[in-house]
Amino acid sequence: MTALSEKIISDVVCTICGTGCDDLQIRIKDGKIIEAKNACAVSISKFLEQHAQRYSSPMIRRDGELKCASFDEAVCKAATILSESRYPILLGWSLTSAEATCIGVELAELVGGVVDNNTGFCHGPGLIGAQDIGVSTCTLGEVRHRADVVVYWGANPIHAHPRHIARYTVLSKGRFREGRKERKMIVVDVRKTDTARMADLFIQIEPNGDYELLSALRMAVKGEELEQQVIAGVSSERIEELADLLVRCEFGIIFYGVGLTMSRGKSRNLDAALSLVRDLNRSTKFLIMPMRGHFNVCGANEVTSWITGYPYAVDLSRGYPFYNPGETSAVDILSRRECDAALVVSSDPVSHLPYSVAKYLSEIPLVTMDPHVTATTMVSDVAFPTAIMGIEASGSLYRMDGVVLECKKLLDPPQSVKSDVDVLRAILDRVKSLKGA
Amino acid sequence: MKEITFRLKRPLKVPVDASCISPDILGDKTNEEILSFELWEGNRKIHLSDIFTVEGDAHTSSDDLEIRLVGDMKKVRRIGRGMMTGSIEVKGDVGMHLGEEMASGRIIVNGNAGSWVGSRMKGGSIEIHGNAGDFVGSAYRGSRNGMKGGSIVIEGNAGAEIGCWMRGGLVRVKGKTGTFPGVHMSNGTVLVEGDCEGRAGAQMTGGKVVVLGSLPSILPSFVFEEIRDKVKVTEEKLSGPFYTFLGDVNENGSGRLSVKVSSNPQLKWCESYVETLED
Amino acid sequence: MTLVKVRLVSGRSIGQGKGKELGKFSQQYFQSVAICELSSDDMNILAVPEGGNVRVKTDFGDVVVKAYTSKQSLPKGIAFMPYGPWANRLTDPETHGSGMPSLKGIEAEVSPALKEEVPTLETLVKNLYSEK
Amino acid sequence: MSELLVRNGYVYDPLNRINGEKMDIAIRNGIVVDDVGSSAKLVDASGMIVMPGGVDIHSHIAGSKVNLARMIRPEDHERDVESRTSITRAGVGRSIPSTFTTGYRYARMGYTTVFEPATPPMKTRHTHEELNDTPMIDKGCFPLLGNNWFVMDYLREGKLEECAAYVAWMLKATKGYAIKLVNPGGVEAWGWGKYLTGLDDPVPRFDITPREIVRGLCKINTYLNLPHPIHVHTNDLARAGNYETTIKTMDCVRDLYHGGKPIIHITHVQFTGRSGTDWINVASGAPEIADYVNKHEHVDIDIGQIIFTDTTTMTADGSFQFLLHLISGNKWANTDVEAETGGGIVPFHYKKSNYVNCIQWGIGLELALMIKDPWRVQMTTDHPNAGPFTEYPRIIAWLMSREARGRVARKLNKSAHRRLDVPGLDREYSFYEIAIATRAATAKTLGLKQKGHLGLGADGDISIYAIDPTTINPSRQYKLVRRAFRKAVYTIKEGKILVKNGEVVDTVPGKTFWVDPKVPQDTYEKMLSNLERKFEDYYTMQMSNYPIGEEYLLASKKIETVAGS
Repeated sequence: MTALSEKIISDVVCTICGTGCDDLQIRIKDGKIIEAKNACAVSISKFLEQHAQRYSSPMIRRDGELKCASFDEAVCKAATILSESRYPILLGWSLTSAEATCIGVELAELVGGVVDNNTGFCHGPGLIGAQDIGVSTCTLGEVRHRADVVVYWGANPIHAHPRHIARYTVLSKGRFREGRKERKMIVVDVRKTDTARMADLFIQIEPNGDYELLSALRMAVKGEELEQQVIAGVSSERIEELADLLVRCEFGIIFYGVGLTMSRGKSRNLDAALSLVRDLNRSTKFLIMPMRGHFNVCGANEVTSWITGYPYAVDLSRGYPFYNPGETSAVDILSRRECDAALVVSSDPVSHLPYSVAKYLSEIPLVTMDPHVTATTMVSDVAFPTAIMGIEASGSLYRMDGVVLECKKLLDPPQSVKSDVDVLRAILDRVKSLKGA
Repeated sequence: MKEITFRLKRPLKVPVDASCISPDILGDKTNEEILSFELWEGNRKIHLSDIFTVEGDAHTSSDDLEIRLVGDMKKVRRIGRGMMTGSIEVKGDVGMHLGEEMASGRIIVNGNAGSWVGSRMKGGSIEIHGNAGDFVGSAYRGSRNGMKGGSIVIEGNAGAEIGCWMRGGLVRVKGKTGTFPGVHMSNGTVLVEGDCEGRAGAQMTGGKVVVLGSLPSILPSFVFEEIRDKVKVTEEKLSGPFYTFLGDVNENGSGRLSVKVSSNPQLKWCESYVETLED
Repeated sequence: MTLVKVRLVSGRSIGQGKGKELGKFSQQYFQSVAICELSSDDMNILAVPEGGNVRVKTDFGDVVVKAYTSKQSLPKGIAFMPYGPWANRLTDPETHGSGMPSLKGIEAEVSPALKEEVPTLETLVKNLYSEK
Repeated sequence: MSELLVRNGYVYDPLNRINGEKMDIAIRNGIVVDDVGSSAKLVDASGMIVMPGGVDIHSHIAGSKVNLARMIRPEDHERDVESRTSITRAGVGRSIPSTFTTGYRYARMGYTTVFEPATPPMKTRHTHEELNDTPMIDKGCFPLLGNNWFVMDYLREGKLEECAAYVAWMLKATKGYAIKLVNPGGVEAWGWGKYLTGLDDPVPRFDITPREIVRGLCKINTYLNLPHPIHVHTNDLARAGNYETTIKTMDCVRDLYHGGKPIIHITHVQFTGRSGTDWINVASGAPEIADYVNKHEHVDIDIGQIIFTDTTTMTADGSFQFLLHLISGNKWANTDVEAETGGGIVPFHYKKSNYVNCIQWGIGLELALMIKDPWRVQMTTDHPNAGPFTEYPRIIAWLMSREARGRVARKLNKSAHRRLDVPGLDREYSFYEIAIATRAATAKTLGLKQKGHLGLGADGDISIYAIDPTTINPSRQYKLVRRAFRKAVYTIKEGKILVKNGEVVDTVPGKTFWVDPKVPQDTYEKMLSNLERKFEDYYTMQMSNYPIGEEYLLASKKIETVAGS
């Protein structure tokens, strides 16, 4: 390759959110990405600025400070921490490849730990809901081709999934739908978000009122009269109007965001939403899909399920898989201060979890793997710099509808930086030899 | 009646699975045999003797055995699992899944209990002289077999989703409860004597939820039935008056939710429906 | 002292998303995440200028951030903070047995704190997490 | 060079017409050979049955639908777990076992080859990721093509050769093995929440009928010389009286048959073998179907036998699954896939007290007992739809023993018992016929030349069961039979001992079979330019990201065919 080489790679898969855009055109010059066509604003930041706040050497904490160490030393230290632990937790897996998660689950088996992904604090409630009710869902192209009613509930795709609306829903053109004019867009949110401004119908709901609104909506869909005039800040007339739209559509879908999964009721909000959608299928075609945030959190669920039977929060401490969110989920284990070591892969729980939980994580032996310096890597005992999945490492990801996409490697990672797969395999092999000894 | 006392020797950090602590399993065993029982502490197999000392004598039939546990056992899970006879008394806090799938016998806790007390319980009685966590008398994820029989009495408060997918028996909380008592229940009774945070009886198809304290609102999927003077809970007649509702209509349910009138002035709107009925 | 009671909602924003990709310690991340958006009514009551510092306090902690009038039509009594280390000083770890902490609709108080500084992420990490 | 000699077993190898002869089987480097040297590892099979490794033609073990079922059924797994050992991985079992456990459990029963019969092409990368994690067995998957937009467009336009080129592209792109049709046209209708009835309802907005789709793909299958005939889950699975549709589906390709191997495989016929007009008077249509199969050589079937247990139903037939949800009140999942197919999941408990379930039980057995040619009626449970694959030994016992069937029949719902023919059927399978139904016939219809037999050149896949056929009377001692087939004494895969006395002692990853048909270059290019033009209109992914590279399969085994030759 010449020094001034320039190349364009097309059909690149974006590794930001669960939308899974795979039509990016990346221009590389002199080993740097200089353009990302078709990418959204968030994606452009990622592709063009991936060099920001990287570190290149494994680090080990010595005398209270993180200091550079050799890869072997770091692997040895990480393996020791994990195999000595009586109840380690292996957390993250949403911003890495499915292949890495496969190794992660085996590592959890081997060290007798809990393997959990970010699902617990994003869309876990949807999975728990589906375990009670089931779920009527589809791939995103079904929506593009057929949907005449699209509901975004507690989701703000304009900010969180910037190309979702144009690629798959109201602004897209499908085989049986011309585009915006043939689709109704409904938004339910506590704020009039930028997404809500696009809507044909915006329902502003009181914070934490989702369950009540969903119950009322189910009543209205069944044709039952509502005794209460105002429910969750919404008038019964408005609820009936909404129900009427849902029942009379030809093909409808609800996309829900963490606005629904995190508000009071959590999994029961989804229980109600999934039930509503199921009920609607008696009179029309209706589906529902979570707006998965991290680009491969769906993949973490899939991998964990096919190996252990359960999508997240899997406790392998007794040698076999055991699942009980609330008991075996990361936030609960950390807030009860039960685990005695942790491995965090491509995730920043210290920034993203409630303070008391994050604080405990900083108190126990902690191994981290992340391309960037984060609050979590700063408090770790062993930190591995890793290649950025989808830019510097290949691997497969599952977008929000479960369609698998294969990411290409576009660039070499910084010198001596390895992929998640390579680091995890090294740790796994070291643990195997420790256990075998 | 013979007694055996387990005293915790050291503080626990990681979860301990102690489903072997039940009269059915320990009855007729020598203390030596008991101390060599295996249990899980996190990912290590340990013996009962590693964390407990034992006093007394269990060398009797299970029916006659009373197990006493002393210490902070917040991390100890599944005590009394599937027990069919005898009794367990705990001085101190206990962990999750106390009396899971219990069929008969008695468990008393002088302290607090974790979540999933009496999950899938079939019979017998559990008394907690303290608070309990979430999912008292409930099913586990994906299954519909919540508590089927027996009684659980919590003297203090309990958390969310008590009596989840419950099919029979009684859960009685003398203090406050979180949201969703009796969610998806099909039979049996949930009695909340204190305040409830809301959404009582959500998606119930049958059975009874009674709230004596305040309940912020009634779900829109419950229809007002009448004002009743008294409500019967097992043998006891609780005096009201009570607003009674039928639901959950969304599940074509025939469950009954009764809420004490005097604690709930915010539900006065129901009374307009009484007049309509009388017209 | 002036004070407004709000229900605090946390969530994603495009600024938070972009800032995250530029690095958690970047200026952009700090500027787009160490903030609290309020309704114009609540901003008027607090009498702080756009970008003025406020203290947000809940049962679980408190933190100083910059206040802005929301561009997303927040009703009075609702405050919004993007996900991140600042919002997480304030959230409730209780999961009600669901695995999900309580991050939405938390009761909070907002008061002016013009003389106090907004902590950087480094400060938060250094001061608030235990020394290893 | 590794050599193995299985000595002194009673060998059942129907493809080579060996019926319980006492003989040795020699394997060198994984292949059956004439003889091996004196240093070969010896396996003593004296007093035991030796068969080729089991070959399952239809078992839902991997892919997005199976995995969604795992995710939403924690209650299915919790009581059936496998702990990690020094050899095996941890996992869960019952009706939707985790991938590693699936491999181990098949191997313990002496199965060495299993086909996943329904993969949504767009999600097949997922299917292969799971198959890669399913050890012990060779495998493959059938892409769903009966509701595919390109297929329906081409067939409507009468462009058969271009459609064949497209199917060839699809098999290569998905690393698929056979053409699968599920409720042809009907799943597209279900995309709108609508139902089709029979073979001649037009598919909404496509102006084509199920009959035309079945015939078109059948012609293409023959033209491409694919190893397995079209694999069809017929229309109307949700309706009472659907046996007529099953027969009509068989009959609609009769004129396309010109001798040789059957040209259509109808799967899990139990589910589409009901007569009657509603759920109240439902009865067995097995005698009529058996009569048709007995008179026509162009068709073979598998039964999809019901087991009375709690299981998980899952098919690409979304409309049927919704109906089952309405009937049972159980949780329901639906997964439609753009431009291709659909899918649904409902947990279901088959009960002896339930009239319809009992009729279903009877239909499966009646098919197995009334169809005379054992090569054309194969044993499946449509795992996990009619019951988990781990229950196969129970079916083997029912087939081999009238008494075993009678014991169940006596406990059936009374009016179902009265209306079924099963209790009166005398036929009892021999071990030779069991070997046909579970290995030889399935391998033959799959076109796997090196599987299902122990002749020279066959893969050294062998199962050994603790039954002495010279002393046992399976008709009476069916419990012994059942027990023996649950746990193979040995399962040998390509000359390697994987299972000993029912326990896994070694593991292998297993190969993935797929088919690469060659079509004339000009037709292929014409098809490709059409595909490139329309791909982005039909799909939400880029065409270049759709095909799965061969390097993606852990161990790829390509089978090449040439169109028209």
